[in-house]
Amino acid sequence: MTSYFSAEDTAFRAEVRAFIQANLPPDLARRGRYDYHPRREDQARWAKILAAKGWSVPHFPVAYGGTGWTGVQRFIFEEEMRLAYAPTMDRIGPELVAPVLYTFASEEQRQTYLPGIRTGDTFWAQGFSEPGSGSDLASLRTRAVRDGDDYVVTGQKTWTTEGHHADMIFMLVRTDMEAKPQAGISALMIDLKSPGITRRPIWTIDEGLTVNEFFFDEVPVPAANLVGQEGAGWSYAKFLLTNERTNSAEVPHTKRDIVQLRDIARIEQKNGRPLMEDPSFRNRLARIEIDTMALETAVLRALTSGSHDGGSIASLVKVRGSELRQRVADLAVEALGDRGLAICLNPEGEHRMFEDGLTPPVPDHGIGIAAKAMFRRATTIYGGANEIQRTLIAKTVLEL
Amino acid sequence: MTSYFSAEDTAFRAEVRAFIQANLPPDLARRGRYDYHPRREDQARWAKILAAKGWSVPHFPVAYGGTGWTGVQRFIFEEEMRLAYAPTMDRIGPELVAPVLYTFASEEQRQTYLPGIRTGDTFWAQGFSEPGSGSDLASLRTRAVRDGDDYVVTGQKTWTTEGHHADMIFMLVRTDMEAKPQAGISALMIDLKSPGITRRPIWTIDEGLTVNEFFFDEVPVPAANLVGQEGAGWSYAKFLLTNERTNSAEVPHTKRDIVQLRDIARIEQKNGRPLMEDPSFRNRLARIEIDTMALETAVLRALTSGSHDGGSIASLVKVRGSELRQRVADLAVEALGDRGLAICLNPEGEHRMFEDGLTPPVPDHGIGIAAKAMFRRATTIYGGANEIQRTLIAKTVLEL
Amino acid sequence: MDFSYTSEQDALRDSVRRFVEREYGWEERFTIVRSDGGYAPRHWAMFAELGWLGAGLSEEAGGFGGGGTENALIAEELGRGLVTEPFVPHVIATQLLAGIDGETAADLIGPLVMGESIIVPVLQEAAGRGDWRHVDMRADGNRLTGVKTLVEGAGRADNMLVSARNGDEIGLYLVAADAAGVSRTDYRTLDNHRVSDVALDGAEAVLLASGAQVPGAIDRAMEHGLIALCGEALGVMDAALWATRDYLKMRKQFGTAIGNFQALQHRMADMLIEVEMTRSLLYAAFGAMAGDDAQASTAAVSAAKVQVSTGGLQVGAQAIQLHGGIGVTEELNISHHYRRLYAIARQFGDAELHLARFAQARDQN
Amino acid sequence: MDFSYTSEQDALRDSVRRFVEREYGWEERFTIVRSDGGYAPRHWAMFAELGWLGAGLSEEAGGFGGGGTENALIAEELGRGLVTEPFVPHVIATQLLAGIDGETAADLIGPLVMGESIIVPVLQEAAGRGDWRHVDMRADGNRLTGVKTLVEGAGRADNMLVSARNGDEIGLYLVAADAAGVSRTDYRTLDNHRVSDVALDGAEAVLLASGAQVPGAIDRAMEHGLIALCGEALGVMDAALWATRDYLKMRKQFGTAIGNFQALQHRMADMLIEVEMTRSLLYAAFGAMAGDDAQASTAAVSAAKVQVSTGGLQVGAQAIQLHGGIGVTEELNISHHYRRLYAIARQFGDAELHLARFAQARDQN
Repeated sequence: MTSYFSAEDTAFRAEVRAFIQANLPPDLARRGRYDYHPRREDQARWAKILAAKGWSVPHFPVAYGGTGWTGVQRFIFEEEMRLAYAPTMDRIGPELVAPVLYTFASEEQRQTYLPGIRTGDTFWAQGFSEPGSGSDLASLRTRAVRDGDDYVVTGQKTWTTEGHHADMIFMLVRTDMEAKPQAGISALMIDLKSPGITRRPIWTIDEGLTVNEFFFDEVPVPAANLVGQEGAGWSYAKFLLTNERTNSAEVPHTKRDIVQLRDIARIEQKNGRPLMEDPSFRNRLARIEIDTMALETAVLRALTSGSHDGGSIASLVKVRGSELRQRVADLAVEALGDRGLAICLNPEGEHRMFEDGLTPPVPDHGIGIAAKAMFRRATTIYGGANEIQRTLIAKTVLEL
Repeated sequence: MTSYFSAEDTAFRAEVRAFIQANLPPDLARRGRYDYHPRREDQARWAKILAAKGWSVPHFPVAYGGTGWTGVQRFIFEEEMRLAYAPTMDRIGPELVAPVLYTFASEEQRQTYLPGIRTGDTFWAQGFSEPGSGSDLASLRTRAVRDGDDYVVTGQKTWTTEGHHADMIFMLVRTDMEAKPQAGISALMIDLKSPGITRRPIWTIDEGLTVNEFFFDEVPVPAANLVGQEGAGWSYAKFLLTNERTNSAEVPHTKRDIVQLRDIARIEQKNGRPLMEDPSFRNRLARIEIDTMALETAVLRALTSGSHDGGSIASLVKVRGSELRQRVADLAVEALGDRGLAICLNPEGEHRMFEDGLTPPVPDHGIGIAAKAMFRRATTIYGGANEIQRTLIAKTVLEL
Repeated sequence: MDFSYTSEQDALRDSVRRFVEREYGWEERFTIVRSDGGYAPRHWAMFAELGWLGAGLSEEAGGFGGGGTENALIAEELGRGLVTEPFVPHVIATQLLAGIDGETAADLIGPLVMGESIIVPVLQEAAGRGDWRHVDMRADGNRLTGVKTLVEGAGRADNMLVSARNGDEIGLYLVAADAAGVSRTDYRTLDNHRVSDVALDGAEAVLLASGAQVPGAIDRAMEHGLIALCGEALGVMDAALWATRDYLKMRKQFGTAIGNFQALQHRMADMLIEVEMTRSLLYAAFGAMAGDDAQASTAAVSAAKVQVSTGGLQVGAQAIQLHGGIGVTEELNISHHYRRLYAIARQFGDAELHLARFAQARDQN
Repeated sequence: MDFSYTSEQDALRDSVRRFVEREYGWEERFTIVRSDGGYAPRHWAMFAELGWLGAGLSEEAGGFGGGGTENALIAEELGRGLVTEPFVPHVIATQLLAGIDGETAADLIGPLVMGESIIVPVLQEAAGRGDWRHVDMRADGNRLTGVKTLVEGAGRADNMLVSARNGDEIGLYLVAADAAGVSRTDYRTLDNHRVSDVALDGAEAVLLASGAQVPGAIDRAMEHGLIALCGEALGVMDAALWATRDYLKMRKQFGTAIGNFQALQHRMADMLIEVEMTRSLLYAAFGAMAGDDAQASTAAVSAAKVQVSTGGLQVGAQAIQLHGGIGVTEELNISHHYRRLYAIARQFGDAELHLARFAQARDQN
């Protein structure tokens, strides 16, 4: 073990950076800077640009549009995207649903659904959680009853991330009420324009819209939309959730947050000097940078060592990564001083709970910072709460 | 609620301070400054001086030598003792065993044993823990078999605090092997000079002697030494342990540690200035002082509100108090800089594991500091580990 | 030593608690904070009528004879309901007027206590980052120029109490809210409080106090405000703690109430400890403020604020974490508890500022 | 990118591990640390024979071609056994000699690598509080006067590498251990390492290097020492973690293995995270040291030291806590793990010093 990034890696980074510089529309980068509730239209536009280059879904198998990059290359690609303030892309379709489809779905289903994800034409939601069944998925109650060529779906899903952008939803439903809790669960793909579906936005602590509640009232779903085997939905969900955890370290995003924070700290003043020179601030920033460096290396270790410890390292980096996302956001609020407390949403952002008509005296570099810090409370909850991850670490790695 | 200490309290404090100033022998105060493994002879000498004044066991019922002071007065008394570097007195006899005796023992037993505790003539140990049965006392196995006028005791006790100083031991033994685990336990007083008892010192992380292991091999104990009812030992133990927790906040001791730490920080230098002026050190010291102020007020609240929340507040202050004792000791090590790492025991102290013949270049104010910091790891373990206390808080106060 | 409340104080607490329980259900509060000004002016009139606006002010100053304890106790109960009425600024304004010499100041207090007039303290500037002792606002004769930040309640104030610098001296000035040269930028903080930046451009002012007394008077008034703020935080923390406790007993996962999980029980125990330590430091501050040692009082108030700034965030964040997803929604008070505690943690100086202030006072003690 | 060890590195690790397992049982180690010098000189000869003393030194400098990775790996395995041989000082001394120009320096390395001679670095002074860049030792021509602290291995050294100040310049000097004017005060640190204060009173010295190169050379050598020290810490942390895991599976209370208690499981998970983050930062430092960006290397080394200083204490303290009473006894390695981690946390600068050093390097990067 002697080196870190290879010469090939460095060349690859340069290629990616050049492409983004040449092709990222300035208005997307401007909105990307606020990093907050991206518009579907921005995500779709950028996906099309990337798709034209063949880069919109790097992790897909090559046959379905992937790039064949190594894990490290994908990491570099993601890092350059973040540093350039490209739109944060939809994750549900490409990163969560698509892997289930290209791993477990029929070839016909793959041909039907993967292209739309690749080009940014189709947005997906995932319908796992239900009221009363959060981390404990086995207790879900939404049921799908077979009726001829259809399943008829009735029930309720909640915490549906970006459901307001979605065309399709990948659902866990109970198809067998008699079987043991986990065995009776199947996976269905449902068109959200189907009759009998209503949506309720769930406004969150940041005054923004990320999650939704969906109500299904005898929604007919073609049986052809069953993914894989009836009753095997539980195993697909576990597969998907492991992917979610691995990505949730969010190192490139946190590194970009740090760049932004350093910019803020060079502008803001404390005791008549740049905040960046304040020893206490420096110490806390340094500690975040060090912890991010550690996390990055842990992720890169996982990406290069193959998947033998993918599951366990996933929990580990999820815990640490989600906590770091909170810390960096909180330190940005602090850096802003009095202005850190003002709620000031991205003027070009979407879906705000409430238009108060007020214009807070917040500088450009402070827009969205307070709201982001508030919403980051969710990072230690979603994707399997950190308590669940710690138990997983204890059971699987420590074998307690 | 308007005031803190009353005028009466202040007058009482002055009286105590004057008495200590006039009566504390200088050699005791000198050794007390190092606060570490006090000699039995020092404790006994000071107990006699206090006993002559009637102050050696303030918390006892007046009939048995107590002072009738309020809880706040006892707190003030303890604080003045610490600030004057009076020897840290033996706790086992006066504070743990004696209350059980004057609450549950027969009048004859009280008359036999309480005077020796009051005058410092008799030192006690307590024999609760056994190998394999620490916090889980109900599983203890040392047994006492009735044989005529005697019990015959066989088994093993461990973590016996200051057992090397003790004349008598207050023991939990199993007198009924058939009964449910808690119901078969009784409390015996055993003379440690009885045949069949051997002691093994357990050297600890500080290279000092605090705890011991005792082996009992068919030790005859007069049946008259049974305390209270046979089979009721469990309830006496619970009573005793609650007292232990309440005292374990150790606020007067921590306040004195802070005084000592401030002295160190005024002498030691960092970057050519007194450490006391270093902002980072100041912040950490201030935080410890604030937490101590909070703890002190919590203890005083408990002492004045009567016993209605005594049990629950005991766990709460035990957790916080034990953590503070560690933090203040660690900060003292840090204050000493390079000298903080040298093991340097009190040259007048007792019972060291090992004489290395070396004289570390540690200034007077650094003697014992490193060893103390090491031993303080035990504060969050003894007296019911903090994990046990947190569970107790959750169950009893939060009713979870 | 006596840590119990007097029967008058108990009655006062009951009165505030009943009011809050009646008027600050989730829906009612939502309506208020989403209203134009973000307040309920009718409630302020009620506060006056019930005597709360003078409860923490000495009789000599025109109040009803209480002090910091009464203010903190009122604020604690307001905190339970996340009430947005600017009670803490009112405490600062009245204490500040009471703390300086002069007839004008004394005359201004009566209408404030009766709720007939509103004066807000305008002391803080962006460059101070929460430290009210940083004053760049410039006084040129009786004309003030400069910008103050995070002024609560400015939108309905009749007058403002402004600190300004005249050479090396800090003076305290009265400025009419509608005076020429006064402009306001109104906005919301993340906890849905309405605040303003107040820019003065040669605005006409009346000098209320000057000289060496002013910084001390401002410090004392701010300490009263801080203790009320800490009381409010205690109310929010306590509400979050027990709401979380109730949720853990009710919410089931993996076939059992999640309150049975040991890791969550221990987390709750730590939250309880933070709440109790906050309460203890508040009591310690009451005691110190009742004494006549200014340094002890400074130390105790800053100690309480340090604890509120760290313990409040911890309790607020853990309350969300233990609730899971529902904790980050608008729809439950849990997220609002956190938002308020997050703002309080930084308001009038964060933990770092008050650690330094505590240490300084402690050195002189 | 490659995070796997080479087969040579794996073989080296196995060799050290086997040695430690064989020679450092609890009893054997106890005998060694209680012996007069606190070391086992026969082991040092073995280190030389097995090639460990040159494994982390380039071939040009007279070593066997490795670098920081090899040193850290050896130290990690030594850490598992709490080996007290002064390997880290040896790393600093050899790297320092390799890092300066001059034939004398080059000539000195050979015997060190062969274990035939011992030279210890004598760089640190009490006023520096762990910062080796603080040098008050005075050079007056070739005579040195001053006091150095916490010198490990001085008791058996033939020569000492001493930093001293000549006006504004720092020079590096060679002083014979038995030279006139050299006096030693030997003592133990709390982790049972033997150290000395070395007082020089006009002691005769040979100037090995002077001028601008010296501070940089010392920094680079100290970074090698720091990385070896961090490797050692990782070994101690890992040993403490897994020993605690085994204890939790074995120890029963309340009728069940205490490893089944959720609160303890979560504590263990946090300890594991600290261990893995330490390992990751060590790998990051290997990568940075192999590159040619001195600032990146400085930042990565200080990053690892910060993590070791905080994570090491956390893992060590929790290992004790989870063991309960037995954890604070002399009789189990758990208390010794903590003691070593406690010393390492402060050795060559504590977390605060290295946070500042990291931030400074980061600013220039």
